[in-house]
Amino acid sequence: MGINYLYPDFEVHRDREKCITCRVCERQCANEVHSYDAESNRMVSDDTKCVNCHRCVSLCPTHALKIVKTNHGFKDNANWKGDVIQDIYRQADSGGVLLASMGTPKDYPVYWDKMLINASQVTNPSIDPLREPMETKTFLGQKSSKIRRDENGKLITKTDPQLALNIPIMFSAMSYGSISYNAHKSLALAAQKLGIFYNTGEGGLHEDFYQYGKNTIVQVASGRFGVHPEYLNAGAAIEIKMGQGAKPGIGGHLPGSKIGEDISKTRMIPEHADAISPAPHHDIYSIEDLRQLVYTLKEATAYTKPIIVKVAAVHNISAIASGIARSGADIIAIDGFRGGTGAAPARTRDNVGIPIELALASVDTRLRQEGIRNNVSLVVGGSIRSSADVIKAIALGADAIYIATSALLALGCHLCRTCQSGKCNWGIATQRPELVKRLNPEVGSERLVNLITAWNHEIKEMMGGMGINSIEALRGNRLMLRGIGLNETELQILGIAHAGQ
Amino acid sequence: MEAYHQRLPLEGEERFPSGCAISGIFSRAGNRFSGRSAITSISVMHDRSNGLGGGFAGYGIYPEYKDFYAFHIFYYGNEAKRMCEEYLEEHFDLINLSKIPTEKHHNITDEPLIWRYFVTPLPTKLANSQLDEKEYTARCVIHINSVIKGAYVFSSGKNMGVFKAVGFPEDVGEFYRLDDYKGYSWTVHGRYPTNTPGWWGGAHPFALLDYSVVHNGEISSYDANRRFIEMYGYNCTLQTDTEVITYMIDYLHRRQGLTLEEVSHVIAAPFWSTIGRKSEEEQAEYTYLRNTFASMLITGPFSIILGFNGGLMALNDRLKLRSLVAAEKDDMVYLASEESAIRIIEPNPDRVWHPSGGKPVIITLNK
Amino acid sequence: MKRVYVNEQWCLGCHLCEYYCAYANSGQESMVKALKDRTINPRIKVEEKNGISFAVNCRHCNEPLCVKSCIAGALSQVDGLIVIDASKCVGCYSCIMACPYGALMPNEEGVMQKCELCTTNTHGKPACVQGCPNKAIVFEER
Amino acid sequence: MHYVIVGNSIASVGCIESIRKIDQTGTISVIGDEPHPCYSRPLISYLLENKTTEEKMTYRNDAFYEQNNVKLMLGKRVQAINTETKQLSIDDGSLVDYDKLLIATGSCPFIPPMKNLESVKNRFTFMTLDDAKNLEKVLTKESRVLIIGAGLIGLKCAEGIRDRVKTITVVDLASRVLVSILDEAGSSLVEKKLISEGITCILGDSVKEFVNSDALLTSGRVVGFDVLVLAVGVRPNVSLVKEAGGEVNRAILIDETCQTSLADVYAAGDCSESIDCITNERKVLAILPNAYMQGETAGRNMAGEDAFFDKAMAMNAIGFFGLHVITAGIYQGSDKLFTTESGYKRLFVQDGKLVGYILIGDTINRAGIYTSLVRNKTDLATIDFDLISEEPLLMAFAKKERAHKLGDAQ
Repeated sequence: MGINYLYPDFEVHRDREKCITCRVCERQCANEVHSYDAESNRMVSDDTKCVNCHRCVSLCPTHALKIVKTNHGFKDNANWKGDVIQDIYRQADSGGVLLASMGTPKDYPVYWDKMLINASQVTNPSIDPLREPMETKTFLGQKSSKIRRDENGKLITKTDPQLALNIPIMFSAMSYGSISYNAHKSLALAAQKLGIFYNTGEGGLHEDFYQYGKNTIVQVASGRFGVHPEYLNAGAAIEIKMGQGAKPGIGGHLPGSKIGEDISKTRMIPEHADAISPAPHHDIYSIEDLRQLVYTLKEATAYTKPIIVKVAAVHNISAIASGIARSGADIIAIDGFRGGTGAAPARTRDNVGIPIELALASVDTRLRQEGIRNNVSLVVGGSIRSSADVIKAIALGADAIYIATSALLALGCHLCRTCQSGKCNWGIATQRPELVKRLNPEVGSERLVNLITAWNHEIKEMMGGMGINSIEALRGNRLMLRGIGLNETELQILGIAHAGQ
Repeated sequence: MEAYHQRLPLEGEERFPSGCAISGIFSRAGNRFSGRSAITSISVMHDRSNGLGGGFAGYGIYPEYKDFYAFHIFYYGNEAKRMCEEYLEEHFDLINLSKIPTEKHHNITDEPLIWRYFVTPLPTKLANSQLDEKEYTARCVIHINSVIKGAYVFSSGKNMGVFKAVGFPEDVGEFYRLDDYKGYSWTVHGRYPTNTPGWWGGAHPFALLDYSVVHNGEISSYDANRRFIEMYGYNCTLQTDTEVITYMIDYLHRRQGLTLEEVSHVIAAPFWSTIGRKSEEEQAEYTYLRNTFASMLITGPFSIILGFNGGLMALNDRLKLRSLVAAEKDDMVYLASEESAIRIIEPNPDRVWHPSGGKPVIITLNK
Repeated sequence: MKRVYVNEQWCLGCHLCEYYCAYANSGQESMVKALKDRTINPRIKVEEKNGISFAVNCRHCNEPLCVKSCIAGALSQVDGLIVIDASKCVGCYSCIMACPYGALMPNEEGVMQKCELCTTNTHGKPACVQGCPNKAIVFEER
Repeated sequence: MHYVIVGNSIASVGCIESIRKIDQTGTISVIGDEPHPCYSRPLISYLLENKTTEEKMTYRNDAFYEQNNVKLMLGKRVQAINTETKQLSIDDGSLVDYDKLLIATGSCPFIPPMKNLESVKNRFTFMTLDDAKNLEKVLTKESRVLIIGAGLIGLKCAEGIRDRVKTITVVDLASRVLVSILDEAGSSLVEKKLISEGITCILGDSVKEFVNSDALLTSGRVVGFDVLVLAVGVRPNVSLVKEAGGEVNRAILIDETCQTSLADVYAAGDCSESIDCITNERKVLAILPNAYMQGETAGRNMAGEDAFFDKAMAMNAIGFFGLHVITAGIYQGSDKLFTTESGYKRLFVQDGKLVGYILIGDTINRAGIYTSLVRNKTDLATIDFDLISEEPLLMAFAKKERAHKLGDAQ
C-alpha cells in the first residue's frame, strides 16, 4: 500500500450508550463508513471513508452519531496551511488536476453581509403585509422603448415574450446527469406550484418532464446535449450558457459512469461515454456570433420565447453585459464566482471570477449609463443564501435571482462537496438507483415550496418595512442599502452610501 | 455665494424626506384671478409647513408673452448670472429680461438674485439639435441646473410661472406680490422638510417646461424612479420627490405621449389583483403599462397636484397614505390637503369629495 | 378510514419504521431504554430483496379474515380498526394462519400483537409513518 | 322480519353480526340449549390450563346481544321445525314463528361402544364448558387420566390438564397422533413433544373393556386410571333438519349460500356439510373460521343479500406445549419439504397450485400468505415460488400485485 500521506478529515463519534445497533447508518452510507460487528454486537466505523454528509447523523433515531473535524493537524503555519499541504500530497500522489464541487469554500468577502437594508420611521409609513397587498410579481424580458398606438389611438399592448414570475426567484441550471431524476422532478414540481421557473441545465430535458414546460427554462450549452426543436419549444424560455460562475472559461465534464440509459437518451449521446462540453461554444468566438445564435433560437421558436444569455461574472463583466444587451437577448443571467458546480477544477473554482454583488452593481450601472437597462432583464445567481440576499440583489438592480445551492440544501444537500464521486447519500448528485430513490420528489418539492414561500414572506415583511409594496419599486433602489465596513472603492462600485450617511 | 455654502448639506447634496401642505385652484371657464386666494388657502394650513419653503405656480399669467418660454432663475452671485446669460444667449433669443419684482418681507431673507427671461430657441441651434422645441428647451434647462454652479432655472414654461422661496408660503406670496398676477389656475405648496436649511431652489413647486408639481409625501420608490428616469437625459440634481415625479410625468406624458389617465396607471398602477378583475382588454392595457414602465411605479405616500397649460391633475398614491380633498363650485375646482383650505376661500361648495388612491382627478379648461 | 399505505418505490429499506414501531409500543420514555441490546418485535416488518424493499403491517381489511378466524374473540373490528385484546388471546395462532399479508406477529412472549395504527400509545400519527424518512409509508384516506 | 337462529356458538355470532350490518330493525331470536352466552368451545382446554378465564372465554363482549338487539332464549331446545307453518316447537311447549331460520346446532361427541363403559364413574366428554367444569371437579394431583382419542380434542385436553394430574395416557386406534391433520413426520414431531412433556401415548390400540378402574386394551395392555375422557370424535347434530325433510348426508347439506334444501332454512358450522373449495367434494369442515364465515354468509342471505361462501377449506392452527402446528388444504400432489432445527414445513403442489401445507415449529411465521395461495388458487407461475417456498414473503408476488396488496385496503 505504501505510505498514505492523507489522514482522515473527519472522525465518526458514536455514543455507545445511545447506539441501539439498528444499523440504519450502515444501510444509508454509500461510502461504507459504518459496519456491524456481530461478535461485539456493535457498530464500527472507518473514518477514512467519511465525507461528512450527515446522512447517518440525520437518520440515527437516537442521535448517537456526530461527525467531527479531526483535530489532528500539521504544525501551525500561516502560510502552509493544512489544506494546502494536503492538496500537494494529493497531486503528488495522483498527478492529476484537483476536482471539487459546489461553491468555493474559501474565505472571500461576502458583500451581501456588508450591506444593510433600510426601513421607514415617522416620515413615511411602513406597510403591514398582513393587512395590505404586497406584490412580488415580476416580468422578465425586453420592454418596448416607445409606446405605439393603432389607428384609433388605442395602445398596442403586444410586447416581446415575457416570463411572468410570482416571486422573483428561479432555480438555476442543474443538468439531469449532474443531479438525479428525482432532484429534477422536485425542482419542476416546485416551480410549477410556485409559479416560477426551473432550468434544465445543459443535459437536455427528460421526456417525463415535458409536462412542466410552462415552468421550464431549457438551456443550450457548448455541448448542445439534448438540443432539438421539440426541446427548444418545450420550455418557456431558452438560456444560452456561455459560462458558469464556479468555473469561468472552462467547459463541463460528466463522467461516463454517470451516463446511464436514461441520460444517454436525454442527452442524445452514447451510454457510458464521457459527456464533455467544450470551454467555448465553437460557433461563438465573438459577440456578433452570439447575436446569430440568439436569433437562430428566436427563429427556431417563432419569437415566442425570451432568450437568456448566461455568463460568469468576470473582470470586464459590465462591458460583456452591455454587448449581450445589444445582441437581441431578452435576459442576461450573471453567475457569481461563489456559485456551485457538480464538478470543477478546484483551482479554477477557488480563484477565477468575481463576486456577484460587484458584478451586478457595475452591470446595472453600466446598462443605465447606456440607457439600455429597460431593454433587458437582469438575473443574478452565485450563492444567494437568504431572502435578505434577494432583497439586496434586487435593490442593487437585479430583476430576479437564481438559486441552486440553496435549493439543493432544501433537498437535503449538506454541502459535503463530493458530488463528483457520484455517491451522494441524499439522492441528489448521483445516478445510482438505490441512492436516487432516497429523494422522494413529493418530499423534495414540498421542501422547496416551503423554502421559497418562507423567503417570500420575509421579502414582503422587509419590503413593507421600507414602505414599498411592489417589488419593482425596490429594483435598483440603492438608497435602500447602506454599506458597512466597506472602503470607498467598494461603495462606489456598489453605488451605495455607507451606513450613517 | 455664501448662501450656497451652508454647513448643512443642500438639496442635491443629500436626500431629504419632508411633509407638506398643497392646494390648487382652477377656473374651468378660464377666468383669470389673482394669487391672493391661493395665499389665503395655504395660510390656514400654516402648521403643515415649517417656514423652510413655500411656492406658487400660476397659469395664464403672461398672456402678452404666451408664445415664449418664461425662465425664472435664481442666481447666487453675478458670476453665475454672467455664465448663465452667456449660455442663454448661445441657445435662445432673449425677448425680454428683468428682475422679478419682489417686496421686502421680514420673514424672507437671504434672497438670491431672481431674474425672469422670456426666450425662444435659436432656430439654427434648434435645427442642428434635431430635437423638437420643447425637448431642446428642457435639455438646456437641465444643463444649466446641473452644470452652471449657482444658477438655477426654477420655472421654464410658456404663459406660466413658478414663484418660490424659503419661508412660509403665505409670506412667499406677499414677497412675490402675487396680487399683481392673474391666472386661471394656481397651485401652492407649503413645505416641512425634516432636516434641511432649505434653499430657494429646493422649495416647491418644482417645474419643467409648463409642468409644475406640488407634492406632499415621501416616496419609498425614489431611487428606483430616479435611476430609471436618469437614463433618459434627466438629472435629478435636487434629489427631491417632486423633481423625480415631474421628470417622470414629463417623460411619460410629453415624450412617450401617454394620456394623463395612462400616466396615472404607470406611476400609481393598480395592484395586480385589481388588474386581474378587469376586462381582458383593460387587463392587457394595464399590464402593458405597468410592465413596460415598471420602474416608474411610485410607492410610499404621496398626494400631488400637477399643473400644466390648460389643466390640473391631482393624484394620490394607491393606498391613499396622504390626505387630498377636492371640491367644486360652478366652474371653479378646488384641491387641497385639508378641506379647511378650500372652505376658507369657498365656504359653500356644490360638492366636496375625497379622490380615492391611484384614481387621478383631471381638470381642463372648457373648450 | 385513514390507513397506513406503503409505496415500495420510495422505501429505502432503512428499517427505521420497525424501530419507531417497537419504540412507540414499548411504553418506554426513551428509545434507547426501550430498544438498546434487545431484539425487537415490531408490528411492521420490512421485506428486502435485491434492491427492492417495502414495509408490511396490518392492512385493516374491511373483511378481516383474522377476526373471523380468531377462536378467542380476541380480535375485533372497531370502526374499521382491527384491534386485539391481548388478555383474551391464548396464542393459538389462527390469525397467523389466516392473514394473507402475514401482518400479525407474536411478541417476545408468544402473545399475538398487531398494528393498531398507534391508537393505543401516545404517538398519535403512526410512529412508522412519522419515522419514515422518505414518505414511503403514508397515513391517509383512500 | 323475524330471524331465528338455533344454536348459540360461532356460526350464530357470524350470522347475527352480518344480519345487523344489513338490517338493523328485524327481530333476531337465538335459541340455545346451553345456559351461557356464546363462548369459544376450543378454549375449554385453555381454561383448565388457566390460560384464560370463564369471563374471557365469552366470544363477544357482554353487551353484544343488547347492542345487536338479539332476543336470547337460552337453556331451551328446539324439538321440531314446521316448514309449512314456519314455526319451531320448543321443549317448553311454546311455538316460535320464523321468517328466516338458521340451524347452527353444531355437533356432539361420538362415543363408540365399549364394554362396561357405563361402569366407569368418572367418565367425561370434552366439548362444552360444562364438560370442562365437570372434569375439573374430579381432577386431583393424584389423578391418573385416560384419554381415548389422540385427535385435536383429546390432545388439547391432555395439554390443558397436564399440570393438574399425576399421569395422562392417550389411547388411539390410529397408529399416530393427529392423524386427521398431519402427515407421519408431523405426527411423530408432535408425539415426541407430548412424550417429552410426560404424556403416554398408546397408539394403534383400543380399549377392549373396562374392569373396575382398569382399561384392558386389545393389545393386552392394562392401563390403570381414575378419570376417563372420551374424545374419539364428533357427530353433527342433524336431526332437526332431517326430521323436517331436509337433505342430510353425514351432516346437513348446504349450498354456497349456506341454504339447506328447505326453503328459508339455512345451516352453518359443524352441523353442516359444505363444499371443499380445493377438492370440490362435500365435506364436514368442522373448524371455527368456516363456522363463522358460513354463519355470516347465511346471515347476509337471510337479510336479503346475495352472498356466497365458496372458500371453505380445511385449516388448523394448534399448539401443544409451545410446539405450534399450522396446516391447511389437502395433502396431495408433489410436495416440497423443508426441515429446520426446530421445525418442519411441507408444501403440496397440484396442477401448478398450492393445495395444502403443513407447518410445525419455527416455520409457522406469516403462514397466512401460504393460506391465501391455497384459498385463492394462485397460479404459482405468476409468483416466485422458489422464494416463497423458502419463506412466505409478499416479495414473491409480481410488482403490480404487491402494489395492490400494500396500496389498497381489502
